[in-house]
Amino acid sequence: MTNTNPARANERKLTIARAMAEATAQQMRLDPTVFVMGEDIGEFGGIYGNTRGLIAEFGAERVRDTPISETAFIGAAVGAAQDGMRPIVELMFVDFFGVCFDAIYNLMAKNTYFAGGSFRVPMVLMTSTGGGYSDGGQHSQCVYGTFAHLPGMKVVAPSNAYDAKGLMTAAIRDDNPVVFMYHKGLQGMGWLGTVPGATNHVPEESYTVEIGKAAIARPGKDVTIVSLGIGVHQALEAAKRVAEHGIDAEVVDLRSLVPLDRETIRASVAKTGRLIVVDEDYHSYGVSGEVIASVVEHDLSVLKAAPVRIAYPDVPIPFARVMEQFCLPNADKIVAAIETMLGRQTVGEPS
Amino acid sequence: MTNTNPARANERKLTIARAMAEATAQQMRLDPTVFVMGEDIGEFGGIYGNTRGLIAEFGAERVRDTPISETAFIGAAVGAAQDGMRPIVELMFVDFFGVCFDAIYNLMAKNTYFAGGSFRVPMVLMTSTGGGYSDGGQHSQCVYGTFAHLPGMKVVAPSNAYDAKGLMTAAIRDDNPVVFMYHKGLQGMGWLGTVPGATNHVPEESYTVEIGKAAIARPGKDVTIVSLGIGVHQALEAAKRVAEHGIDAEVVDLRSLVPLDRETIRASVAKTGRLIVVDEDYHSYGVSGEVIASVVEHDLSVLKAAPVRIAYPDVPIPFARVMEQFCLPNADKIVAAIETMLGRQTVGEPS
Amino acid sequence: MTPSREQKLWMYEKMLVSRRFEEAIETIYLEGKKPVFNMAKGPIPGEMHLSNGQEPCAVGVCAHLEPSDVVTATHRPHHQAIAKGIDLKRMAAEIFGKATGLSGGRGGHMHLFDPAVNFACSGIIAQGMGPAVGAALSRKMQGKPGVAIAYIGEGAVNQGAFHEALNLAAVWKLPVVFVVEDNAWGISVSKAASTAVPENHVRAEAYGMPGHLVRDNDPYEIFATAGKAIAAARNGEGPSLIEIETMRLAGHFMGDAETYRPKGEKDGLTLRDPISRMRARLIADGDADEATLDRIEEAAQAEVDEAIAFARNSPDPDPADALTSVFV
Amino acid sequence: MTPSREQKLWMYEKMLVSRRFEEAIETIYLEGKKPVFNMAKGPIPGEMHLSNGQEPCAVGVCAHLEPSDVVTATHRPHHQAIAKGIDLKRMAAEIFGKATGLSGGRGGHMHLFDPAVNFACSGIIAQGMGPAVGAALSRKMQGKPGVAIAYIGEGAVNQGAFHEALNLAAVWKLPVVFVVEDNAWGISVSKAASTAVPENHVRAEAYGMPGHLVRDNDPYEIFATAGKAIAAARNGEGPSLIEIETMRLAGHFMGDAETYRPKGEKDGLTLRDPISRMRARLIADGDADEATLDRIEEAAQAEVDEAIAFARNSPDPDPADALTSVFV
Ligand SMILES: Cc1ncc(C[n+]2csc(CCOP(=O)(O)OP(=O)(O)O)c2C)c(N)n1
Ligand SMILES: Cc1ncc(C[n+]2csc(CCOP(=O)(O)OP(=O)(O)O)c2C)c(N)n1
Ligand SMILES: [Mg+2]
Ligand SMILES: [Mg+2]
Repeated sequence: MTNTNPARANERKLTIARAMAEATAQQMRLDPTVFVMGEDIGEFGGIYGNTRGLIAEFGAERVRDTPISETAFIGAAVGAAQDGMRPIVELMFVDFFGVCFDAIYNLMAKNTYFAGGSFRVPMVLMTSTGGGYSDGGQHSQCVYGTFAHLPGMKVVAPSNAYDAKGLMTAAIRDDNPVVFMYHKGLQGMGWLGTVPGATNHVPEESYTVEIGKAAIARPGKDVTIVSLGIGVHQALEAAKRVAEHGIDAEVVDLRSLVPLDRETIRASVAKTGRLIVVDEDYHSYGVSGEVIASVVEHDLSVLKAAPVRIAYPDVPIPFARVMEQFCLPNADKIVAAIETMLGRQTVGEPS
Repeated sequence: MTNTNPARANERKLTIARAMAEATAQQMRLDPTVFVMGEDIGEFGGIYGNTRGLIAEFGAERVRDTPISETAFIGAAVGAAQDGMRPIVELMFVDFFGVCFDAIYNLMAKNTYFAGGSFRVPMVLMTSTGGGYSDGGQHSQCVYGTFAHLPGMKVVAPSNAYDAKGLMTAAIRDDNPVVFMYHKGLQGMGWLGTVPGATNHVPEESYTVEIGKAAIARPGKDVTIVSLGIGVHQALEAAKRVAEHGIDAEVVDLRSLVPLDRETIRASVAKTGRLIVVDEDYHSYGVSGEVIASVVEHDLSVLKAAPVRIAYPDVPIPFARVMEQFCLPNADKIVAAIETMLGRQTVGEPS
Repeated sequence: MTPSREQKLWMYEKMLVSRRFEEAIETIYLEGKKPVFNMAKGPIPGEMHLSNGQEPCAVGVCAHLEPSDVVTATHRPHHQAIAKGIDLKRMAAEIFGKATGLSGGRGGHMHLFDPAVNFACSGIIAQGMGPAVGAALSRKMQGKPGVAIAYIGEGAVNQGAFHEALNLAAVWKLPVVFVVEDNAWGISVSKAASTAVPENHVRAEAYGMPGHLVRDNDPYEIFATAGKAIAAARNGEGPSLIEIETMRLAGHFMGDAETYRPKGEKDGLTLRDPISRMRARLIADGDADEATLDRIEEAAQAEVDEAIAFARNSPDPDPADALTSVFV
Repeated sequence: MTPSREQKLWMYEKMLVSRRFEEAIETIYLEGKKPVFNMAKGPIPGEMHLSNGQEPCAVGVCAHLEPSDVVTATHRPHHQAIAKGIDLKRMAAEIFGKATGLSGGRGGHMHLFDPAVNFACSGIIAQGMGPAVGAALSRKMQGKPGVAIAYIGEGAVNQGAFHEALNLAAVWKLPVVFVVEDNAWGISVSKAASTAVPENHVRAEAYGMPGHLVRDNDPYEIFATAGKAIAAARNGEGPSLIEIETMRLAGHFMGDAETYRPKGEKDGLTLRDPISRMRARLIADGDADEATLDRIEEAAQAEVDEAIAFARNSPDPDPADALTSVFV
């Protein structure tokens, strides 16, 4: 069953962390080949809470704490997947991908192709992304573009718990490797704070959200804001603010980077004629460039104004709060971009 | 001294491999802190010939064969660079970056920033790129976009020996880490075949080519073809072919991906009104998207037609010759794109 | 544990198939690459790593394996693939890049995959270590029988993946055996120049697992040692490391002039070619007479000829099929 | 090799500075994080890894070092930085993210860099291994004196970088000493659950280098063992590995509730707090009287207070300076 988030009177709100754990538990109950591996995902329940409760229900055989050996255990997940299991493996912070990327991009992502489809690699690599809480330059990155650039792995990045559960269920059931990138600022961990909109209604029963379909998080007609993960919430906030001044922004939540739903993006921009891309990943050679190019190579004539990107500048992520916040995308920057693009100005703000 | 390639009556032609070795030897003579490390770079002279002759002149202390431990020896290069040396380190095939990318993108590229500039990391990471000779999916990639996306390292990719020597000299003298990506199909190794245009006049004396400046490889007024490395030669070939039919293509050789010379690209497109990007790296989230976005975000009005990219499709690289050649960019594809874009057609070719 | 006469003849036959196969590949590889050697040309383009000399490592270990057991092999995989029982025709076709190849030409000689015999390999050194551990984990978790073998070169042992995988396998006590083929060279770099210990089997102690050394490329000793290690793995006693002193009779890849090798080294090796040594030994031990061995030779050659003919006569893939099989 | 009285007092003093510093940081870290703990808030946001209990590992080793020697430290670096002689005021300011910090606030507590004392660290476990080997190589090639020390946790030992770096250092016989701080935990995963051998010092044999174990967090034993290893390195005898049994008195990071730790484990540890033990021992051995130690305590506290005040009173960086120092 593929679903879109229904508005419900009687809401059952979950955090993304709990939604991920629920999807995992449901699939583990259904399918004995599903298991979880990673650092501190057992007793600890995952640094970002997404495996909480699993070890109590499924035991340490199926919820395995690993040594700090990412190359070995991600490689092992590939070997297990090829042998009939469906591993879910965690890379604690995406920033750590450098120690194990061969096992990811060159092994997990390619073996199916190298084998001409005769081997399948049904696994989920889940990993936390994002900054904003001053964790420094090796614990705050998104590197969405890095994962999305290299062929053979699907890449999803939910902005809310409903999508997180549905995408996680879809990812576990997918016969291909799926990288599940969850943003720390949306997880709903008390100790990190959370964006309220990320914690939303999640049905108890199992459902999937199709991998490769973007969502219109807010319909509008004047400008399209394309984003993913936490950027969707910043875009929604900006849309709300400019709405007070008569600007009607459409917000596209990509949800998946691979496959990329170019049709939805193009249709939205064809309607609004304006495009802003918001991306917490580095500016150059990443998501923002790809989205813009995907629109203009298809049809240049739809655009009424030059597209704009609001992305992380091409610098390592600084620790100091004032510096980091200066670099991060936020609603203010989006509002300013919309104002400039539409040649209007929010009442009461300086030019 | 910064130079641009002079046309000379009395040409001293070198392959890129020899040009790289010559630049390295010259800097090693001048500066005792320069040394070379990598797999098979000693007696063997580098799989792609770029360290040939060095061990004979400088000995095994300064031209060090390493164990197959990329994480350790690239990390060691960073430590040595911070301690006053200027290492040149080789990653034999760029495809292997996955086993050691932490030492590259998270250490080499960031320590200067993390140290607020108080440590410098003057090192060159040289690595071979590219396919076309059926070396399979783990020995044929470019991954330009992957390196260019992550901040803190300069990235260069020469298309000819003159630039290779000048960029190598500049890279060795640079106080920042520089990734030097050389395309195997241009190296001038007999056993690989080579694109003839890559082997060109190289002055004996030392000179630099500025990192971050693109070159106009061929001036033209009807369409801009932006490329790098081997793609430049394909673009030049295509330009020659369409010239016979009255189309005047300008070819921009990026030479550097970081810094990216957006001014030169924009000026060219402002002149021609049309943009084709040719890139042997994967299509999505890479170089081609970045170049297109850089143009349109700056000024949408310069384009008379939707920009086009000719890049490697988003699939792992197949071994079989017919499949690989089907995927690779080439002059035919560029000619076809030009024809379509300009609404004209080369005489005698089918539509 | 000594091999039975039948096992010896099986080992000899598989060694021969591997050798004959590579001799055929060697010849065909050079077609179209003369007078100027250009890797991109000919019926078999790309890199070519021959395993001539290393056949004992393949057969001595694989003699103990079922099709359901798992092998992850290296960039030099032909002997290992053949001993594991891979479909030789489809393997040959893959090496030729044909539509009938194991993966329809997508892989090539460093990427041979055959699910029927649970065989995989890779072009990145030590990349098979993690997957072998994972396959062993899968068997343990599913309660299915089976061991996993990870082959690795002595040069690759210095790669981080080796360390991580051995530790993980030992911590989880998994049915996996790590087999180091020590041919003394990693391309042009000698073991002495790259490895801090003279022998790699001692590294097993760092993981609390048994480490074994087999000297002199001896197929029977390999058989005996592998037999013990594999039996232990099947019995739930956990992983082991086996180091085998073997030899690289050819260059690292075809086209390698090997100027870095000390003069005379290869002459010595050729005298100890494991194929002729085994033949002599079978006769000396009374395990077979010349006629029997000639028949095995003929059968091996016929099998190879058939595979090569199959590959030659197979069609190229549809170029556009390059875009398929990325996702299943 | 036993420390002189002066060395003992130096060690005690540095241990105290480290402890007092972290106590101050601990308090300030929680400012703005109550009643709801939110890592993003307060004067010191982000993760905070305290080294309480591990001070002997820092001082016993660094007592042998000059400013020109190199240390690469871990994600838990305060004690190591202080023992190496880092500028405490600028270190404090860096941890507060101030303009006067070692890197003007770009690094934070996991990225402390001070070229004056050749100190670096990182947030990726085992990332300092390669750089320490490289610094040692640099000294050897330049003919300049100096050793490099790479600190690493017992959990990080299972990372590939450890293996590669030890092998490389041994092959090239470089003046580097690898120091494993075994606090028994890698976040919530115990050494027993992650490491195939009970003690990591035995892994030195895999690289033909000496491996030493110091039990019970004993500063004098650490001093003695490090002294030998560092002297050997300085004498051109190559690298060594030292494993130290130490203890993590706090959670992995601040905010860690440590529910995974067995009941009572921490009570036992607190009784063996190295600071109070060393104080008692100095007095018992007649190396110092109460008054002397009180004076040291006061001096340590004063140094810490001054550093914290400096950090507090320093200005925030200009936000736009985030864009500088990428390239020099
Ligand atoms: C990570 C990685 N680094 C380097 C290479 C290039 N390379 C291929 S084979 C080889 C030598 C391997 O030596 P060894 O492990 O002894 O195997 P052998 O070739 O001798 O069979 C090297 C360096 C690679 N494929 N992967
Ligand atoms: C490559 C990598 N993997 C995982 C982490 C997350 N991490 C940070 S500290 C830590 C535990 C390290 O344990 P240990 O080495 O024993 O050091 P300790 O924290 O006990 O000082 C982990 C898993 C990391 N920083 N880098
Ligand atoms: Mg070898
Ligand atoms: Mg620890």
